[in-house]
Amino acid sequence: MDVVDPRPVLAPLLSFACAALVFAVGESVFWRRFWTFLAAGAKLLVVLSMLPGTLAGTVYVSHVVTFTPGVSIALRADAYGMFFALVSSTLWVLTTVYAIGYMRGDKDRVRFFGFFALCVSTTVGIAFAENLLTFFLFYETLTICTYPLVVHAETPQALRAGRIYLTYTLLGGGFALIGSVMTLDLAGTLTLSQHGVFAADTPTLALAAVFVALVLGFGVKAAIMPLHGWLPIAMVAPTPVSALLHAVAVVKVGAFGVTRVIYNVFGAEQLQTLGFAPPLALLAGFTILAGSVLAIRQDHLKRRLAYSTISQLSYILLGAALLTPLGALAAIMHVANQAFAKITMFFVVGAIAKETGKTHVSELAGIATRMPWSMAAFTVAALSFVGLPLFAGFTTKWYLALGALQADAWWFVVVMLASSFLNAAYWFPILHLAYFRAPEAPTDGANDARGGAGAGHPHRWETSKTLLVPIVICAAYVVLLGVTAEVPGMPTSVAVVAVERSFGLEAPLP
Amino acid sequence: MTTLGSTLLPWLVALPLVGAALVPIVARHDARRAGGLTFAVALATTALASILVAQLASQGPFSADLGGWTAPYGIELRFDRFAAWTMPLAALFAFVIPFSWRYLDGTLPRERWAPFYALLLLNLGGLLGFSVTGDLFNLFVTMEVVSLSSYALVAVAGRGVAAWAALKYLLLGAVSSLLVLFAVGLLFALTGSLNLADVSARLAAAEPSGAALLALASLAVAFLVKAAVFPLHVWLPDAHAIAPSPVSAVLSGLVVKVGIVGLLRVLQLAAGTGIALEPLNAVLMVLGATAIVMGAFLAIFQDDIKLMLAYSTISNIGYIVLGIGLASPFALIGAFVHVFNHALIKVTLFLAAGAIIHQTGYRTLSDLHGVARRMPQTAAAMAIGAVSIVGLPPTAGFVCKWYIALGAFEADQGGYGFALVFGALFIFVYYVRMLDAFFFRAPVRPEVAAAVEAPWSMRAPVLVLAAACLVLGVLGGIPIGFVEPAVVDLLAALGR
Amino acid sequence: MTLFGLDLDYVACVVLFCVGLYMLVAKSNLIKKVLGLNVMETSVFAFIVTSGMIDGGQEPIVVAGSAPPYTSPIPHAMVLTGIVVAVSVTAVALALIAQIHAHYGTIEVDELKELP
Amino acid sequence: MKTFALVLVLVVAATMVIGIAGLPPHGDPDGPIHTHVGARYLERGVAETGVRNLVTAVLLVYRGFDTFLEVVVIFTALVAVLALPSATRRPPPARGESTAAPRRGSDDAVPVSPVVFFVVRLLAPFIAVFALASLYRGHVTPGGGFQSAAIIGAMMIALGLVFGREHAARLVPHGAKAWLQALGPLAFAIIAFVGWRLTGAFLGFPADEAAHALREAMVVVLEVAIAVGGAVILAQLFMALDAPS
Repeated sequence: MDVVDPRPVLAPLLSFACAALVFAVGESVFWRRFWTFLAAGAKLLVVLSMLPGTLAGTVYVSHVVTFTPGVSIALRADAYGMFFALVSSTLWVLTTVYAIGYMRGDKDRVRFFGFFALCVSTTVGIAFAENLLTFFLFYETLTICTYPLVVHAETPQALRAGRIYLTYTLLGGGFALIGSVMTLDLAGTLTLSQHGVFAADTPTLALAAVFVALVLGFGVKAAIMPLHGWLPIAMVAPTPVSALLHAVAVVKVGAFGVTRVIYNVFGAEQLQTLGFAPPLALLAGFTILAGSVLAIRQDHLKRRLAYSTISQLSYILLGAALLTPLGALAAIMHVANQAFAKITMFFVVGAIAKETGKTHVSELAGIATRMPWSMAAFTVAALSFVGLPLFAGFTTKWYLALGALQADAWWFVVVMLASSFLNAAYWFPILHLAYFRAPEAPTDGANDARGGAGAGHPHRWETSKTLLVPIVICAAYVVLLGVTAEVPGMPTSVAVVAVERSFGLEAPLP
Repeated sequence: MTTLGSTLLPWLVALPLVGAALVPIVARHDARRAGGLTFAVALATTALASILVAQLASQGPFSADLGGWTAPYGIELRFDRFAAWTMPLAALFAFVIPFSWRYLDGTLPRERWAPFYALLLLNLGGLLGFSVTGDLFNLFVTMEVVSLSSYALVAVAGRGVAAWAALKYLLLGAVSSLLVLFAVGLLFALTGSLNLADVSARLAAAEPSGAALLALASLAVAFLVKAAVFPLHVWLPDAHAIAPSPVSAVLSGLVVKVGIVGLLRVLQLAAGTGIALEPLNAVLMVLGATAIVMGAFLAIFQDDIKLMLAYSTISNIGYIVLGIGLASPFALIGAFVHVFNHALIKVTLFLAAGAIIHQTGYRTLSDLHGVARRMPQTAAAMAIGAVSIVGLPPTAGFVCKWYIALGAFEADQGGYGFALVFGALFIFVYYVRMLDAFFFRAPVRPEVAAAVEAPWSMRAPVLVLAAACLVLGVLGGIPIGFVEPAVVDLLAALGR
Repeated sequence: MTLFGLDLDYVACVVLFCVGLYMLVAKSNLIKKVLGLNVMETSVFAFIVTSGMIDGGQEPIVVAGSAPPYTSPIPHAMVLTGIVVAVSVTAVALALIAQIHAHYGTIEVDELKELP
Repeated sequence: MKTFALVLVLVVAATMVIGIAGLPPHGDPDGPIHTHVGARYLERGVAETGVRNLVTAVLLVYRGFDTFLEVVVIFTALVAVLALPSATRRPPPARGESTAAPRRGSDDAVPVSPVVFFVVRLLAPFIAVFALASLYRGHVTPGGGFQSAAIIGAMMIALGLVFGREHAARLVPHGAKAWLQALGPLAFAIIAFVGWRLTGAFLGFPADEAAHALREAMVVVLEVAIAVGGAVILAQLFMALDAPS
């Protein structure tokens, strides 16, 4: 049931207004924080206010402008979009708190917070995009708005990373554009619909071209191998950026886009007939394993996290490509599960770097005695990734395995198990170092020098509260998502609604 | 049947021309008055054009019979939906002129201010006349007003190099003008009429002849030269880069569009004559795609920001020509909207570049490192323009790219869609270098490190235009809605 | 007068046009290029005036003693305008050449190209 | 370059000849030129415009807007030349050339032969009278505003060459120069406005017989403005091209 309502527009608009205000009054620290928090809070409230309606099956729609018939900008808060928007709005609030602490004393903070707000608003715009054009519009805007954040440090490496990032994502954007254009040409509409937009008699070859173009386009941001090259390099960005954008917003947008293509452009049924999904599932399976293997070999913490992200993102793609209700459910839930767990890790890694200047795995010996709370949170996230029951990651793997069995693809279960072991292989050494090894005696202060200005508080307990509070909250969420998977009213129920209403599959859970 | 629209239409053309004649008179004693008068005239022209567009929206196309002689016995001015572009055209002049006020300080000696402003107004008047005229010979004369003032404007501020660039422009431009005159002569000999609609109808009634074909071909070649379509672009880069920045903005944003409006006239002439347009369209598609790629490619090697913008004009004209060649509804809509959107974006870019050059004295990227620290607003406008010219959302440039790409697939020419989308990305390589240099690098030149933001009379136009680039990205439906019926009519007339 | 079905008066115009075009393209001297342009312009004017001729006609001035047929007045009006345009273009071209000469000391394209 | 030029010329020539073969033969009284718009001008021109020279009628009345733009074009040329930097900075003297080469202009000795001097002085008044006659008789004989503008302009240029620029410049009163050079466009604007008030059409001329004198006056104003404005512009163009800064 569609209801015309201004709220889907209001949500991104709030962050846009916030960005504008930050650019305008940014030199004043107070006002910058004031507007940012006001907008973040207001947006979360707006999104939450739509939640009851979504659970009851209502879809809020607002049309912004129509260019020509069939080509318009419109926003539509369906269940899947709501799920994504909820995750990103919640994390905006947390990341903002963290970023204020992390960026203290850094340069160009106006630019940083301004573009940060812009990125978040475009993420919500993507979540609520009613059609491919709107999706693409926000998708490319996100690319551009992320660029100043990636090159924030203005070092040669940062500039190089920025260029590589742009090259990958803009080329991807080009394919997405071509795909959208072909979709409009073939289907006569761009509106994402429950059962796909193409008529049954559309030529298969043309559909294959559309599928390849769109998956290539959105797959770049979802970092499917071999399109993942930009992600580890982009880790030069400040940690809050890596956390929110390269663990959550940007990369999730890619995965979100691919799911939209699978279920709302093509539709499960048609894709089942066409048989395009299995190759994508295979690619995703490969990425899961290869990403994990590569992650083991990284000593730089953020790069290890990046490869882990690459691997984890393909869970979403795999779940979606299975074309079964449980697989889809796993895909949706993993959007949240991975987000909270990965952001916890990034926060902790950032806090460690800020406090001690340590950026490499090999330097982490005994860090748990220095920062026990942070490392506890890190442990929670790591366990979630490994897939222990009671943690968020377990639910994904559980449903994904069930989904794979529904699709008679038992060997994906094997992939999942292997991935769990690989995850253990690269997270547990960190935990081992942190908890069971004595800290190395400071030899020559080299570590402090590497930390730069941030390494200035050697004797403070843990880290500043603005860093610690978001860490703890995120870790708590990871547990919460894990233990409440089947409690009605929790995120899972939104995901169930999304599978039913947004994807047009039968209800995955009784 | 004299309506408000048809009464005011001739004055739209006459107003800036008469204003130009008055400028040297008013500025006899104080050169600064020239700028004020010119601005007032441009504003009045914009207002007049707005009234006409409003009339058009409420009553549909109208025409004015000059001297009261009904067409084809007199000259007819016609205000249809394509002509609605005269409104933004005049408005862009109203932005360029206040920008010039302070820009001319130190660029031109005072005794040459009045001729400079007069030339700008003549250019405006010529462009307006060219856009609204419904008469072939009048088309030629208005085109000459535009061309002549453009040649001079190129050479206004420089000495040898500028004159040489202007002369190259003049020689090629004069030949293309001559081709237009020759074609007008041919068509007159064939039909005995000079009125566009009448000539078209009479051509349609007669047997298709080689002479008509030659006339249309001459017109097409002439307008392709005027539009600087690759490989007929040789005159453009130097002329547009060497001219003073406000002039570059006018030339690159508006004057090259003479060629495009001219091509539109060729299509209107050919409509219904039974002359097969497929060869022309095929040529236009190839030329357009080549221009997109080559313009972008050549831009990459430029260190001079204005030269780079000049090459990007070649690339963008390629979009428009490709759109016209594809001749499918969406492609034509995209092409014609891009006529305006490209003007807006390019004026923004050249004015922003002009402000930067004026404030720092440097014009190459390697000298301009870190300029955004000292001139953040101008640099931000430049960034918005850069994103827009590449056609990334949510800017004005995207809307056109989207429609032309759509048109390519609609016309079953998907390959051109690829050329369009990725050719545009090609040029972004360069713009990224520019943004890096401006925003993320430390200044290397003391003048840049000590630069200050441009005065408000220069900054305000730049900022407003940059904002317009963003607004038109979201509200792109307005120009599209305006052009769509006209495109449908044109295609119907062409028998598609 | 026709030859092989071609109107020789028109052909003469084409020849003149091509002579001018050759001067414009092949000559290195800028003044000669402008002269070439003028020759081309003249050829087009001649073509237009020719097209307005009528066999046995006289000038279109209706006074006592004149009688039809008259040549068409429109081509004459067009050419008059065309001449003024041509003069204007030539004036601007010469002014530019004077600039070039003042600055470089040469008006030969070959030499201008060798200059930095 | 020469080969390229030849090939280009041949291609252009071939194309044009093929195209021209498709034209109706000229001189044919039944050709489209003589049966369509032109025929009407010949039939009703005198009655509708009151001008016997139909070229003038077409120029000023039927297609007055073109002529308006025409005077704008030549005004543009003047403004264009005035806008350019002065070209008088001479190049460094070439090898072997004497630096004392005589320069034209009144500040230097004018190496003009007495014969030329005398002839120009003698002819100037006659030229002026001829120009006036061409203007005055323009509606019944070949001639008119542009023609007399060219004649007066040529006379002023000749005088300038012989007497030096200062003398010639005195022919145009300095204070009125700005007005005179804009005379063409301004006169057209005024007449267009008057015509608009009288007939409702831009550049309209009253058609009824009663307004005959008014119509005549309007044509005369335009012709005089074209002649004077054109002459001033031509003379100024010449002087600007060779002006010492």
